[in-house]
Formats: sequence, C-alpha cells, structure tokens
Amino acid sequence: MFTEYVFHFLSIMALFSAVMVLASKKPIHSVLFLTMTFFAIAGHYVLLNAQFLAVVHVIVYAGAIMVLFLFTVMLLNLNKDERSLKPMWVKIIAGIAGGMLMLILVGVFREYDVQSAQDPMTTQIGLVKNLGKILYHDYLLPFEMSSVLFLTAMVGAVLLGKKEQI
Amino acid sequence: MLTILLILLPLALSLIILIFKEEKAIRQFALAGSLIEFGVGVAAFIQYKTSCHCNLLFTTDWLATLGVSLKFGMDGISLLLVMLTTFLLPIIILASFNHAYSRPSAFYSLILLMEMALIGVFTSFDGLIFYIFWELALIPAYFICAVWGGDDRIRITFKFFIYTFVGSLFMLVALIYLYFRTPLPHSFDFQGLYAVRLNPGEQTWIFLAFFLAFVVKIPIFPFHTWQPDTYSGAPATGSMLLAGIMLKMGLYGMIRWMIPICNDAVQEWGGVAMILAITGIVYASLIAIRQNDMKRLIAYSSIAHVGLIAAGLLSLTTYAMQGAVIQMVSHGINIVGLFIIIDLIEQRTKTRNISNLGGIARTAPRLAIFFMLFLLASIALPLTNSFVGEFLLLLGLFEYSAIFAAVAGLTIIFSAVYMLWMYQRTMLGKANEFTENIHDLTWTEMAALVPLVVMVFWIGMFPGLFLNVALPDVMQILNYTK
Amino acid sequence: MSNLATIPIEYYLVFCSVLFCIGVFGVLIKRNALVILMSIELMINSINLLLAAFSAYTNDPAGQIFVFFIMVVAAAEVAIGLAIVVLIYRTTHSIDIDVLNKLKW
Amino acid sequence: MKLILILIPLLPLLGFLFLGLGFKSIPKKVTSIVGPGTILASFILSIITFIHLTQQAGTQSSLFPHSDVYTLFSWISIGSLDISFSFLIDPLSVLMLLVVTGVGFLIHVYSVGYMKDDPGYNRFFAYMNLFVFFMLLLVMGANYPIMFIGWEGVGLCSYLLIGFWFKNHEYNNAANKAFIMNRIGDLGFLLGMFLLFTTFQSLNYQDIFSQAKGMTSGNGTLVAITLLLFIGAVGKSAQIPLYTWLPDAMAGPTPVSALIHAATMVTAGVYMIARSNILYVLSPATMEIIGITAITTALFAASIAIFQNDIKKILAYSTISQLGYMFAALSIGAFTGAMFHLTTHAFFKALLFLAAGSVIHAIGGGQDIRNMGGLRKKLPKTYWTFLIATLAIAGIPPFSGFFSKDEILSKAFEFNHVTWFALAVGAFMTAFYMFRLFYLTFFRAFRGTEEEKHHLHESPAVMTTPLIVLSVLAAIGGVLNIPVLFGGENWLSGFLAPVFADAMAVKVQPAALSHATEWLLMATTLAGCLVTIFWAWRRYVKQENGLLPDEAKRSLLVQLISKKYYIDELYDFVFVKPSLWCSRYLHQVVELRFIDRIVNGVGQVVIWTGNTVRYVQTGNVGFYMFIMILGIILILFFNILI
Repeated sequence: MFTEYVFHFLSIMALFSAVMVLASKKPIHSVLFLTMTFFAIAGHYVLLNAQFLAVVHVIVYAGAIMVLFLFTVMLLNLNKDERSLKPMWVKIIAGIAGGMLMLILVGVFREYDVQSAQDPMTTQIGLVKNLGKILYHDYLLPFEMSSVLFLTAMVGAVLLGKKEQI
Repeated sequence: MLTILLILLPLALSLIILIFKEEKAIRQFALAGSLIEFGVGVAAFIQYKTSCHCNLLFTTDWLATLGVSLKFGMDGISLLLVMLTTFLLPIIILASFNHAYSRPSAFYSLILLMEMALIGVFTSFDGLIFYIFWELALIPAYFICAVWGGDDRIRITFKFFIYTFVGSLFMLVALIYLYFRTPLPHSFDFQGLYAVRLNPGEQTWIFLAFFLAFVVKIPIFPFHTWQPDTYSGAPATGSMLLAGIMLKMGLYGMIRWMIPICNDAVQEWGGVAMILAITGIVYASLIAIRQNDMKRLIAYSSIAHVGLIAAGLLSLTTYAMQGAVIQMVSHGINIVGLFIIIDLIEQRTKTRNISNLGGIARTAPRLAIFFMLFLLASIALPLTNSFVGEFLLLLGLFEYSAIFAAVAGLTIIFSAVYMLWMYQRTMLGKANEFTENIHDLTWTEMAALVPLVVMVFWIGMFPGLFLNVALPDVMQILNYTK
Repeated sequence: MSNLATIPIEYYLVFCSVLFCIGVFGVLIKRNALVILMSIELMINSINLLLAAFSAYTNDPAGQIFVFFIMVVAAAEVAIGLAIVVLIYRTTHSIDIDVLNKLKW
Repeated sequence: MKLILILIPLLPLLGFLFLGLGFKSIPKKVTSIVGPGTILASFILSIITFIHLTQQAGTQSSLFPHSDVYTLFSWISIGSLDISFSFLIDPLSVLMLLVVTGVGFLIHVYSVGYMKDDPGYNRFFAYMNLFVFFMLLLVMGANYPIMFIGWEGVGLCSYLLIGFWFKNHEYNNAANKAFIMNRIGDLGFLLGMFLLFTTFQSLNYQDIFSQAKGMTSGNGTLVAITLLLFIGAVGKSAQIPLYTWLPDAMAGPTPVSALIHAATMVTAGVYMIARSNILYVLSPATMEIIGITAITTALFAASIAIFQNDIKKILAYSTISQLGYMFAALSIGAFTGAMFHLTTHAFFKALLFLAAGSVIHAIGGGQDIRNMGGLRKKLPKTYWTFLIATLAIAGIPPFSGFFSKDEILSKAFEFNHVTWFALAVGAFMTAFYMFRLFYLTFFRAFRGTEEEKHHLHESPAVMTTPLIVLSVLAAIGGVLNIPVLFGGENWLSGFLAPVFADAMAVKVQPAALSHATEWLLMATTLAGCLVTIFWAWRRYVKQENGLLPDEAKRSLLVQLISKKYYIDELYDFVFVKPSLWCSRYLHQVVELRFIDRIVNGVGQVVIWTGNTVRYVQTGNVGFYMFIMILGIILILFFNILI
C-alpha cells in the first residue's frame, strides 16, 4: 500500500510541475518546474528498483541539462515575459489535439496485456552491477559509440556557440 | 573467376584513371585498359567454348539474411553481350580521340564505370544485383550526356533519366514481389525467382511491371520519345554507348527475366505487346524518312530495329529468339559504326543536318565507303550481320503470325528508303561549302571502323559460332515457357 | 512485499501518456523555443519512464539499457539544441518561433 | 569439281576485293586485265562445268537427276533450319552460268573501251565484278536463301551502278527507286521463303521439290508461296506494277544497262520461277495471275516504247516487254521456251544496248533519237550489229529471236488462242518500235548539232569486238533449240528436260500442234512483223514530214502513251507523296504534339503538384508540429481501427 501512495504522490507531483512548466510566464520558472518533474521521475525510477537509472537521471537531467537551460536563460537574458501567447483558437486546437492523442494512447495501451513475470519492486536488473555487466558485454559497441556521439555533440556545440563566423 | 574479373577490372581502371592529369596519357590508358578488358572477354569466351559450359559462375554471400548473394555468371546469351560490350568499348574510346572533351579523366572514368555496370547487368544472376547494376549503368550515362552533351542537354538528359528510372522502379517492385513469393528463406537468385509459381492475375501485373521497365529502355513505341532527343543531345561517345550497348539491357532483361518468370502472361499478352512493337517499327520507319538531323534519323531507325527484336522475342519461337540474340549484337555493331561515321562527318563539317551536306563521296571516298558498308549492314543486306538476325526474327514472327511478319517486314523496305535517302543527300551529289574541303579518314579513324566492318561480315557470313553459343540457353529460356 | 502492493502497469501507462500529452500540448502552444525544448524533454522523459517500467515488469534489462542510451542522446541533443537557440538569438534577437519562419516554400 | 565450283563465283569476288580495296592506286591497265579477266576465268570454268555435266548425264541415279549439290559450309543452322552455303549444278544453273559469265565477259571487255576516260574506272569494274559474283550466287545456290543473297546482292550492285555518276541527283534518285522497288519485291520473296520453310521444314530445292511433287494441284499454301515468290520476281524483273524503276535505271553507264538491266539481273525472276517450276505448275491460280500480268506488261511496255525518244529508254521498255514474254511463257508452262528466250534475249538485248552505247559514245553523250540519223555510214560496224540484233528481236528468221519467240507463240497457241493473239500483237509492236528506233538512228541525214557531227566516229576495236561476237551469237543463237519443224532436235529442251521433268509430268499437256498449224502460225506472225517493219520504213524513212511528229497534234491517247500513261506521276501521287506526308504528320503531330506531350505532361503535372503543395511549408514550426501530431493521432487511430 505504501508504494501505491508513493506512486500517486510522485505522479501528481510530476504532472503538476509539468503543467506548471507550461503555465509559467517566465522561462526561468519553467526550468525550475521542469527540474521538479525530473526529480519526481527519478523517484519513479527508484520505485521501479532501477537505481542506476535514477542516479544517472538525476545527474544527467537535473545536473547537466537543467544547468544548461538555466545558463542559456540567464546568460542570454531571455527571462522576459512572453509578450503574446498564441491566439486562443490555437490553444483550443492544441488542447483538442493533445487530448485526442492522450485518449488514443490510453486506448492503445488498454489493449496491452502484460504478463508480469516479475515483481517490479524486487527485480534485480536495475542494479548497477547487473546493468553494468550487460552494458559492457552485450552493448559494448553502442556504449563506446555513444562517447563518440558526445564528442561530436561537444564539437558541434562549441562550433555553433563561437562568436566569430566560421 | 573471369566473370568477376570482367566486372572489377573496369571499376579499378575507372578509379585509377582519375589520377592521371595529362589528356594523352588518359586516353592511352583508357584505350589500353579497355583492350585488356576485351582480352579478358575473349579469354572468357574461349574458356566457355572449350572447357566448361559451366556458366563461369562466381558466387559469394552478400546480404545473407536478405537472401542476396553476389552471383555472377555467364550463359551463352550473356556471354555474347559481354563480348559485344568489351569489343565495342575500345572502339568507342578510340573514336572519341578526336574530341577534346573537357575534364578527360572524369569522362573516361565514367565510360569505364559504365562498362563495368553494363557487364554487371549482363552477368548478374541475382535479381537485386541485376537491379543495382541496371540503375548503376544509368548514372554514368546521365553524367556523360549532361556534362558533355550538346544544346539543351540538361533538360533532355533529365527527361531520359527520369523516364528510364521510373520505368525501372516498376521492375524493382516486381522483383521484390517475386522475392516474397519465393519459398523461405527468401532469395533473389534467378533460379529461385524462375521457380516461383504465380497465378494468372499476379503474372499479368508482374509482366506489366517488367514490360514497362524494359519497354522504356528498349524503347518500344509509344515509350520512345526520350530516345531521339537523347541521341541528338548526347555527345557522340554517349550516343554510341547508349545505342550500342545500353539499349540491349532492356532486351536482355526481357530474355533473362520477363520471359522465364511470367511465361503465361507473355503468352497471353505477348500479342498485344507485339502489336505495339510492330506499330513502332512502321511508325518509327515512317518518321525516319523525313528527319533532317542524321542522329535523329538513326535514332528512329534504331527504334524500328529494336522493335523488331522485341517483337521477335515476344513471339517465343526458337528462330526469333536466336535471331534476337544475334541481332542485338549486330545492331550494337552497326549503330556504333553509323554513329562513328556521323560523328566524323560532324567533326569535319560542323553540321549534322542532311540538308547542309552532300558530295562527301567525292571529297572523302573512304568515309563514303565505310558509311555505305554500315548502311548496308543496317538495312540487312544478305551476308551482313543484320540479315542473319532479321531473317531469323522474321522467320520466327512468321511462325507466330504471317500478318505480323508481313507488317514487320516492311522495315526492310522503309529502312532502304530512309537510309538511302540519307546516303544520297549526304554522300552523293555535288559538294557544297560544308563538304568541299574535308579530308578523308585518318588511320586512327580507320582503326576504329575496320574491326566493326570485320565483325559485320564475320557475323554475316559465318554466324554459326555466335548462334551455337547462344542456342542451348535460348532453348532453355524457351523451355520455361512450355 | 505482497502482490497486493504491486502497482499495475496500467498506472504507468496512463501516467506516462498524460505526461507525454502535456509535453505535446506544450510544444503546440508555446512560442518560446526554449520552452518547446523543455516540453520535448518532458516527452522524452515520459517515454524513458515507460521503457524502464516495461523493463522492470518483464525483467528485461534491454529496456533500461535503452533508457540509458536515450539519455545520452538527449543530453547531446540538448547541448546542440541550445547552441542553436543561442545562435539564432544572436542573429535575430528573438527565439519566438512564430518570427522564425524564414525557411519556407 | 568442288574447287572449280567455288572458283566460279570466288574469282569475281576476288576481283572485286582487289579492285575495291586497291582503290585508286591500281593503274588502269591492271584493272582492264583483272576486271574482265576474272569473268573470263569464270566463263572458262563454267564451260568445264558444262562439259562435266553433259558427260555425267545419264550416269546419275540420284533423286534429282543430272544435278550435283556441293556444300561449302553451314551458314545458318538452328534446329530444323539448316541453311548451308551450297551450290547446285544442274542444266538450268549451268545454262545461266554460261549466259552470265559469257555475256558478262563480253560486256566487261566492251566496258574497257567505253569507260576508258571515266575517273571512276576502277570503281566501275569493282562493282561489275561484284555484280557477277552475286549473280553467280543467285544462279548457283542450292537453296532459296543463297539465291536470296544473290538476289539482294545484284539489287545492291544495280543500285551502285545506276548511281555510278553520283554527282547527279537524278541518277541517284533512279538508283534509289530501283533499290526500293526491288526491296518491295524482296519482301515478297522473303515471306515466300518463310512460308516455304514453315510448310516444308526446309529451304533446299531438293527437299522442297521432292515434297511438293506429292502435293495436290491448287493447294492453297502452294498458291500463297508461289504468289509471294512471284512478287519478288515482279520486283526484280520489272513487271507491272513494279516496272517503273527499269526505264529510270538507264541512268547508269550503258554497259551496266546491258549486263544488269537487260541480260542478267532482270531475268533472275524468270530463272527463279523456272527453278521452282514444280511449285508453279501445281498452282494454276498463280499461273493465271502470272499470265495476265505478263501479257499486260508485254503489251503495255511495248506501247510505251513506240513513243519514246530516248534510245536507252526504248530499249528499257523493250526489255520489260520481252520479260513479259518470258513470264508469259512460264505461265503457260513453257519453261524451256522461257529459258530459251532468256538466253537469246541476253544475246540480242545485250548487243542492242552495247551498240546503242557505241552510238552514244560516237555522238558524245546524246541519247535522243530525234537528234540522230544517218549513222549508217559513220558507224558501219555498229550499224550492222545493230541491224542483226534488231532483226533478232523482231523475230525475223533465221535470227535467234525468231526461234525463241516462235516457240513461245506456238506453246501459247496450244494453251489458249487469246494468249497467242495478244503475244502476236506484242511481237508486231516490238518489230515496229525496234525498227522505228533503227531507222531513226541510222537512216536519213544526221540531225544533231555540228559539234556532235564532228565528233562522230566508230568505236575502238575493244568495243566493236564484243559487238561482233554478240551479233554472231544473236544471229545463230537459235541453233540451241531448233524445233523439229526445221529438222532440229530441240537440243535445249532435251538438255533442260531433267529439270522440268517433274513439272511436265504433273502438267496436263495440251495436244501438240500439227505441223501445218505451226507453219501457219509462223507465217502469220512473220507476215505481221514484216508488214509493221515496212510500215515503219514508210513512216520514218520515206515520209518526209512524219519524221518528227508535232507534239500538239497528237491525239489524246497518243499523248497519254507518250507520257508513259502517267504511271510515275500516279505512283508519286499514290505512294510517295502520302508516305512523305504521313512521315511529316506522324512526326509533327503524333510524335511531338501527342506522345511527347503526354510524356512531358506527366512531368508537368509533377512540377505543378510540387509548386502547389510546397505552400504547405509555411515556415511556422508550430504548424509543422501540429501536423505531425495530427499524423501520429491518425496513425494510432487507424492502428486501433484495423
């Protein structure tokens, strides 16, 4: 029962802060609310006994990505109010679209019948040890490749951010 | 092994040639390379004739999970066409020496690449590989025409490219469909594709898809309109490659893929297709009568000739099939000869218009003699190569339907009309300001033409060698239709 | 823990769908490129979570590995994306996507 | 023996290759030896073959008596189609061999003189040798395809030689016309061959004829075959409706007209039908068609000849008319008569042409007989030889033409009186126009220009010697087949009998004529001929003003005839113009405006679509995303539905 409460708490927190990301007028508020969402999701990971992911998630998202967002907002002084939101009809259409998408997603997933072979709370696959084994054994090449990807992204970001014309 | 060498050698040459800078070196290298390639072709021919009849097969897995293997080989029909390709290439290269093409290394590299692709088309025994080479051949052709062509080349070449490309996409669809009908594990191997049993409805669709691809390439009326434009817009070398060898791809495709795979549909719809082809013969011949551009005239005559070949193929008789095979070779030789002649005239007089020419026989008699020889060959005079082909084609057609043969036979009248008209207006009569001071053939030019003439008469007088090479395979193809 | 305490996977499905749709909604209504990027992060996260959930429920580590890789890609994406935003801002002094519509027909 | 047979056609071919490849570097003297020399050698070899054959006669026991087939190599061989390069030697082909090489040799010798100053001297002999080669293939071939090789080959040489003086486009047009008309016939021949093959599964004479022997008369397939082959003969031998090329073909040098367009090539059709005699005998319907065509041609061409003024054109129409005689003879089954007339015709018509050439040579190029006259004194040798030839063609005994024509006429009378009458009228007309030509050319005063008059001279010996030899042949050629009536033994009939034996066995023989009837017929025709000759003499030698009739005064019919019945114009109007128009129409309208427009239209539709649809790319990212979401929704939605 306890886990269920935790689940509901985390879910509501995530959804609330997600909505607030959109509702805030200032980008800086959005960023902060987004950080909250991420923490809630990290909680979910813990709940699924995926500790490794939880840690990585916090480090990458809350640590790295959010900092990037914050830096961007602050350094460029972007933290202005949105002068004009999109017109109302766009919002309505967007709402309808998003709602329909949700309905359909839920509809699709309803068909899905998972045979839970494992209690998610006790599964061991999420532990660092197990994941590490798999990551360094079965997925060694992609893992190494991802470092190349990072390198590329880094070079790209630096090049793009340079002041002078390339 | 020789088969794969035949494919790889031009590829290697086409890459190596890019490092040369000097034009002369490039030309000599290209010529020498193509001659070596011809030597390899001859070696393959001898090996095929003397020892094995083993199809000179080369197989290695490529995309094993997809059932695609690099399977190359040559049966008699492929062998003849490969021989034609390797034989014509040095001649085409030699004939291009008079032109100062810009960026020669790229030009000759493309020519050699094209040779590789063409040989690939003729030797691949795997559906997907066949398709890949089929499209690969289009790329060098496109660039040769689009970069070194004449006026309005971009538009013309684009039309040519899109037209033939769209046609071949249908073939790809057909091949993939067949692929999924092969028993598990799926395979593109031609034996496997032959073995697919299709119901009549499917056959018709597959037939249509193949037919569309080949009919555009051949080309058969009314899908031919890209051809006269392309021939007249392409550089001389490009026209020779297109007309001499590339047209044969479509006909070869018919023999290798369409007839064995959709045999019932060919029998059912062949009549309609033949009517198209035969209409094309008369239609193109009639149009050729009034053409003023020599290249266009030859283009229309070529439509008539290949129309006859296609009609013969579709009649599914042994004679016509044999005739088609031999005529493919002959047509390649003759049309390259004619294009060389036209090119020589154009170089000397700076015009291709029949109305501007005349009296060349007086100023350049050797040129006139060679022109006459190729002309005779192309109007199928007995003892020249085309006669053997057209005789067999018409005989086969006659077995299928006497009416078809009679109408298709009109080509021998019409071809005489337009060819002699062209000869008369260009070679005979009085010389004018264009033709007064032209010089006769040089030794290099003769060197390009003489081998062609030798082949014209060799095939014309002793066709046995060539017929025997192809006969067993023709019979085998026909067996699929029974 | 007993089976009674287990959270049905449908909960995760619904939760993630809702989170995803919020992200979609955000993408649709916002004009600020930064916030749109954030919304995309939201969507990615909802998917990550779902993957992890399925992985846990079916005891298949591949799902979690993929989450890991998605994070890698997302980090790279954000880095590049923000760099582009910065660049755009520098050249146009705006990150309003309704203004950034030069790339058309 | 085989070697000899190979050499017979090979020698002219080698001659051609030597002269052709040697081009202009060969001195004229060498050419004058090589050119006729190869033909002479072939002629000698032909004589050897002839002797060989006559000695062998009777000792043969093969299916095909008195014949040998010599196979050189297999030409085209696929399945049951086995065409070998083989020669058939039987009386018929040997007769043709002798005619072709013999007359050919004389004409070659003549050409040495006639073409002496022509810049294309080597080329001329090269073509002539090539012609002889193909003609020999035609007559020696043991199957239809080999005959067809020769058939087309002689057509080619004819084309090359008619257009020999290629600077003049009129000559070239004539050459083209000849080749194309021949090609029309060739298509018929080709189709006939196909039908033969599909019927008999072979193209060898022996196989076909031995099978055909067993077929019933009037068999539909046979009729079709023979008709198709006859189309080929019509083209090659200039019968109605494909005759108009022959008069135009006179554009070539005169020896060419003599060799190709009188003595040999144009008789190929006759040879072919004689060769296929058994097929024709079994197709009475075809025979009737041949008969009608032939008699019409004979009379029609003769009537045109009466009003022509060009010396060579008259001879050309005369050739057409005489060929009509030969076909008429074939149509009534008188194969020997046809071959006999072919032979004598080769002699006297070659002679006529050569003599005419001598006349033209003397005048310096002019061919209009209205500008000739009085040449009897200046050109005595030509005059006498021409006279002999004219008498021969007019059918005056004892010259060769009399015997051959008489044989045809008497056979015609056996067959059908109307046929006889028509042919007899034709004979009278022949006598008339030939003597008109003769009188106008050689009698009365010279009517040409002073310059021409000054130029007049007898031709050199190299030209007159062949004339004399031919005139001897034309005079005594009749001995080949002197009828029983004159105490002869019909040698030629006996010689050729084996070839026609099967046909004769099948054919219903009408009752032989009594000697009295034969005498009567002979007398009738002879009298008629003499009367017309006399009339011509009255009109063209005696009557002062009748010499050059005023064009305007001519009656409508005469004008029609003198314009050659406007057949050329008719063909131009019915065939040439429409096909040119058709060509233009197809290209301008169907090709460019219709087919190409559809093709380009497809491209334009694509471009238009692209132009229209690209406005969807508004550049508004929100809009793109909206569309994307919509797409996802739709995909998922349909996924549920399906």
